[in-house]
Amino acid sequence: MSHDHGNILPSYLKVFFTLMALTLLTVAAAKLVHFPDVAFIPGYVLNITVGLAIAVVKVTAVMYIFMHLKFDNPMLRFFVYIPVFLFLVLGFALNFLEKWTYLH
Amino acid sequence: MSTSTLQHGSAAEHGHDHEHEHHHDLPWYRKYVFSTDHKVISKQFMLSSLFFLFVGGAFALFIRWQLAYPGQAVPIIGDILPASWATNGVISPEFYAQLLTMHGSIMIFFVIIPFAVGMFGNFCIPLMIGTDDMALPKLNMWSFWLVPPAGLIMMAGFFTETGYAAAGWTSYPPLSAQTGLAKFTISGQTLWTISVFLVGFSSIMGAVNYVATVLNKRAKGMKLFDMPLTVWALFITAIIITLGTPVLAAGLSMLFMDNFLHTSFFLPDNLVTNSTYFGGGQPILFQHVFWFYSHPAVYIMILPLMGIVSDVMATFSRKPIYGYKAMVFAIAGIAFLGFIVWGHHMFQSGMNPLLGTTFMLSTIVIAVPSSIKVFNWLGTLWRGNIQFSSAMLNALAFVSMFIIGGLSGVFMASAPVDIYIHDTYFIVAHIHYVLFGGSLFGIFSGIYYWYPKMFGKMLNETWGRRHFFWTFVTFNLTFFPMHILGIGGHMRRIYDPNVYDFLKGLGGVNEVITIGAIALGFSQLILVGNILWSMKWGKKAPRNPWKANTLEWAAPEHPGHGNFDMDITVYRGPYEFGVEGREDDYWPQWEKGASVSVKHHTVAVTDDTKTFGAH
Amino acid sequence: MDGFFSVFDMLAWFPENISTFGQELDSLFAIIYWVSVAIFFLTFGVLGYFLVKYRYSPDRRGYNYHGNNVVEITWTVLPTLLFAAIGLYSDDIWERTKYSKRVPTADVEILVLGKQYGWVFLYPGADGAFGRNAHNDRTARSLMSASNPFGRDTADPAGFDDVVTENQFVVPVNANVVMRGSSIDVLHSFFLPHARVKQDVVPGTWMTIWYNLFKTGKYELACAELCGGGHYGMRAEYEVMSRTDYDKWLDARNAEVKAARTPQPAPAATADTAAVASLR
Amino acid sequence: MSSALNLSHEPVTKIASGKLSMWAFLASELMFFSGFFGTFIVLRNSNYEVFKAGSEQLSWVLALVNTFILIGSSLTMAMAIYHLERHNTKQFRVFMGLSILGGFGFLIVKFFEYSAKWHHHLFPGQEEHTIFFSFYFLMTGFHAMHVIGGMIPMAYMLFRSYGKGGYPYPGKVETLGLYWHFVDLMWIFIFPALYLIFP
Ligand code: HEA
Ligand code: HEA
Ligand code: CUA
Ligand SMILES: [Cu+2]
Repeated sequence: MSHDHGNILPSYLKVFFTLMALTLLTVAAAKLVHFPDVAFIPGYVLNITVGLAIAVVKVTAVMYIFMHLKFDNPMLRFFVYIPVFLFLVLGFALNFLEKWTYLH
Repeated sequence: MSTSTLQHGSAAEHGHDHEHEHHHDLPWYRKYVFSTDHKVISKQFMLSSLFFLFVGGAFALFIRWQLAYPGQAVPIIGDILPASWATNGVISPEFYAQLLTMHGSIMIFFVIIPFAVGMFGNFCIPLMIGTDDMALPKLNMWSFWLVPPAGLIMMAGFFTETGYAAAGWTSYPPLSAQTGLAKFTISGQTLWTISVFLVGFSSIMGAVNYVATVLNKRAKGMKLFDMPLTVWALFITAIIITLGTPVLAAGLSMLFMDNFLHTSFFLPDNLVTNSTYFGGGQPILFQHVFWFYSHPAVYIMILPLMGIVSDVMATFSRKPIYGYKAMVFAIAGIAFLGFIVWGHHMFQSGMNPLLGTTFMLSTIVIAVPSSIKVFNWLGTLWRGNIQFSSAMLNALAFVSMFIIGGLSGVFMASAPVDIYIHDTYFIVAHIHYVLFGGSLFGIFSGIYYWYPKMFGKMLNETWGRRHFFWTFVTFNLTFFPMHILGIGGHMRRIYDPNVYDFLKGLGGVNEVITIGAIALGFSQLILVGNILWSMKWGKKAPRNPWKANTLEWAAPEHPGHGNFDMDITVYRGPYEFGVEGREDDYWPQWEKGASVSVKHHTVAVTDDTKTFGAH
Repeated sequence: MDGFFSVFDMLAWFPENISTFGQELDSLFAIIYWVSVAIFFLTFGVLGYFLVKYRYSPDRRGYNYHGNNVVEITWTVLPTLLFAAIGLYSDDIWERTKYSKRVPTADVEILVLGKQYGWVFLYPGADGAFGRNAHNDRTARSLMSASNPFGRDTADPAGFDDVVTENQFVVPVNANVVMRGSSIDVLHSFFLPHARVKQDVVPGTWMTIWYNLFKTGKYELACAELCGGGHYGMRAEYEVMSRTDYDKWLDARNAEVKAARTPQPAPAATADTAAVASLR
Repeated sequence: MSSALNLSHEPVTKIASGKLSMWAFLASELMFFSGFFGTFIVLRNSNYEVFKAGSEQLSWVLALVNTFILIGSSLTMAMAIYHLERHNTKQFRVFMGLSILGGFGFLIVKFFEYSAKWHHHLFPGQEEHTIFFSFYFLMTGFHAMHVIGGMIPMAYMLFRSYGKGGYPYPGKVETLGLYWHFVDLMWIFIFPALYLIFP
């Protein structure tokens, strides 16, 4: 089903090198950059946020190109969107509303 | 394509060849044991669930004896009970905890879910969408064959030093983390964890298969909105399983490690029971993870039955289901909302009260789609022509008992009311009204309805009605008084209520419940007797005994491998009963013919295209 | 409402209520209850009527009717409004009973700990202040043991007069009692049926429980969360006393503590662990 | 099937059932790891010092190498599918072999990592173990099991491709490829979450 879109090999390679570069960027952001505390958000939270944001970009590339989400029936995207939504629900409930801070 | 229905004669012959091929080529163990035929797998699920229903029920009867007559020896079998269960025939407190845990776990993981999803999912989906089998038959087979080992593993808890798991079916740590035991101890609790992990995996395997089957294998002409509500409900249930169960699996993995390796995902610092783990964990976190699955799981246990009951009610009211699309959206709405209400089990757990508000509001909202369903069922009966078959009676019991169970859910949904009734018998009453009164009556209804297609024989109607009558009466006798216990403050999971002064007045209620429970248990023997008797001596079933519309009734009397003996093309929705301009009051989906829609009615345009009657 | 309806009055089974917000909870329960009774009769009435009216007859046909959007919307919106009303009213009460910023200023402060299988209470004693313990100092958690469940620092003079009671406690009437609860082993739940109070206590953290009781007398405390074989027997008694009786009681306890106090080193934790293990 | 009946027709969605089920299964897997990450984030925030100290004991260099290996293996897997669909059996073998090799490489590095942890008494139950390492072993352990789970059918497909006509089911390889990319994808999250906690 995926034959009908020209030659895909160059985009595979492009994605591959992008992933490599972003990986290095992640390490650099974690190792070299020390984010300052911004308002009530501690710097280390920003660090991990940047790390995960880059991870999200990488993962999107993997899914859209390597896993062909970009070319396949758009319905398949729901298999990603819905879990991501539920993860956000879970994470939000656990982290932002739950008062873990008062726990010793 | 369109000519194919005309050739049903020759197709039938081919179907026969087809059957022969398969039945003679396969060795017996591929036909009856490791079969990939969805109908055989469905029967396997049915058998194992029936078996576990009695196991779980026997545990319940022990529970009931102890509560009504605390401190008295169990009659008849008291003397032969093992010493770890009872001293001089009197159940011990530790064993009581094991009893209620095993009762809840078996009923949920080995009875209701396998019945609702395993049995009906397997039987109904391929037949009702007019195809020969599941999308991935092998995977389907494995999804069943994980269940018996999982059951054995759970039951094997008996042979460990600590006995069965004893932390309730919810298994909250730290109690379930058993920090007092040494590392690498195999206890009932670790076996419980493994077992539930396995059934969870089995569920997921089944569910991905259902999703693929419904999306990919529908018969020609069948649009999504031509699917019967049973298929819709099973499809959406499969999605819930796919997304919810793995979260439980994650929680169980962590619980297992806490148990077996003394990690501390759910264990805080400085518990006095043990010192070999590190602390830093949060007990409440497990509850979040557990209920993130287990609340959707209660809808896993009811949605398929809601679908089945809708089909049964339409058929026996000889009427289209009222508001078909509204029903579909209600199912989808329940499924969606089901994922954002889990915290209502944790109002008093010490989670942030702000979350309590959020979850209370979402829980109350989830009652709305349920109300829509109830009203549409009532609407379906309106101006129908209602036949009181056993299947219909059980479906009506489902609707009415679900109303009671759902209304008690609204009490608990209100967080401040839940302060008092949380962890009392009010909850136990709710559980059984929705799970027995709802799910199990729905299951009975489905069994009565599809038994002819499953076994090629009719069930005995008289005994079917007797079974219904006794079950319905004793069910209410057993579980309605539990509301009273709950309002009286009677806690769940207590071994002996007489310890408390404020519960002293409730002993009589407990006795009534127990008498009801014993009668209820023995009423189920009627069902089993009927099933076994009819398999051998039942009347041969006609092709379409209920004069129903959905595709499974196009299949032969006792369909073999490959299901159908004719090509299936779908021409209309599943609920065309009482169509104007037709002689019959039903109009099967597979029958050719045109119609027009006039103001909420369907009117047949021509009737002469009728090609296949199921008389 | 009496006459006919009293047959259905399940509310009569409630144990007597003795707390201020308990009245609100009971009346909220009653509202939902009567709404439910109404819905029950409505739906069952319609159901029964249809079953009789439209029962099978060979010379009728079911009516081919697929539903009506106006009707659908009506019976979606009406329950939504009803439920929204219940939800909003409930939330008001919920916020007042459980939100931490709505906890009233304490007249009496007590610490409570659940353990397998019993309850322990700690009163601040004569000076009205707790000594160093696992509640007010996180580092004291390491002192917690079966015989010193509160992790009390025996060297802190402020704690010399703290009063410990086991499986019974006393509170004054008409006073805001604020308790902080925790557990030393597994989950327990602090349940005062007559006061309509329930709160799980979780090891590793402290839960706030507050109430205000208006009736004197002796009542029971139960554990409402499965905590092992002995869960059913995890019972305690409490007495609601007039303020003067309460002060008298507290003075007597203070005197006892004073008499009994001989400076002792903190008991070793390992021996206690063994003792607990043998209890299970 | 064999008869004149045409019940087993083209998939309605035009996506092969195996592939569709695989996507559903991957949705399931996403939720599985969501469970871990959800608890991870909570416990990380409430034990930040412990997590930081633990993370500093990990070798991020090895993990970086492993990241490269897995991404590479993902690429070769995509190429293997590409070539199988075009019946280039030879290239298929090469790229499939490379993908399996990648899996092996990953596991070998993992093995060295684990044995170092063993020697430093960081396993559950050993003295230096902390809650951070509970998560470390939980997440990397499940991930490694997924790697192994993927390599077995990959090896089988490679083996079959030496038969007559090469490997006959490009659809199955494509389906397995989805899984293999998913394994890569999970690692992309695990890497910063576990190995890169430094301020
Ligand atoms: C099949 C299973 C099933 C189903 C369908 C439900 C349905 C619901 N449940 Fe239930 N629930 C359980 C199984 C189920 N539950 C189990 C097993 C537990 C206990 C777990 C444990 O702790 O062991 C539990 C516990 C439980 C609790 C936790 C109680 C506690 O521990 O303190 C709560 C709290 O909110 C709750 C709420 C609800 C609600 C609001 C619904 C709603 O979906 C109900 C909606 C239905 C209706 C509302 C009735 C029909 C509507 C009408 C008749 C129309 C009404 C019209 C108007 C109002 C105008 N349930
Ligand atoms: C679908 C689920 C389901 C079903 C069908 C049942 C069925 C029954 N349950 Fe169930 N129950 C639960 C799910 C279910 N239960 C759950 C989830 C819990 C919570 C567990 C927990 O707290 O963790 C619970 C808890 C629970 C309690 C509370 C225990 C406690 O908190 O202390 C009680 C008490 O009465 C009870 C009673 C019964 C009875 C009498 C039946 C009857 O319907 C049973 C009828 C009997 C049979 C169908 C079989 C009859 C068997 C024979 C005739 C053979 C006799 C042989 C011998 C005695 C050897 N159940
Ligand atoms: Cu403590 Cu139950
Ligand atoms: Cu729920």
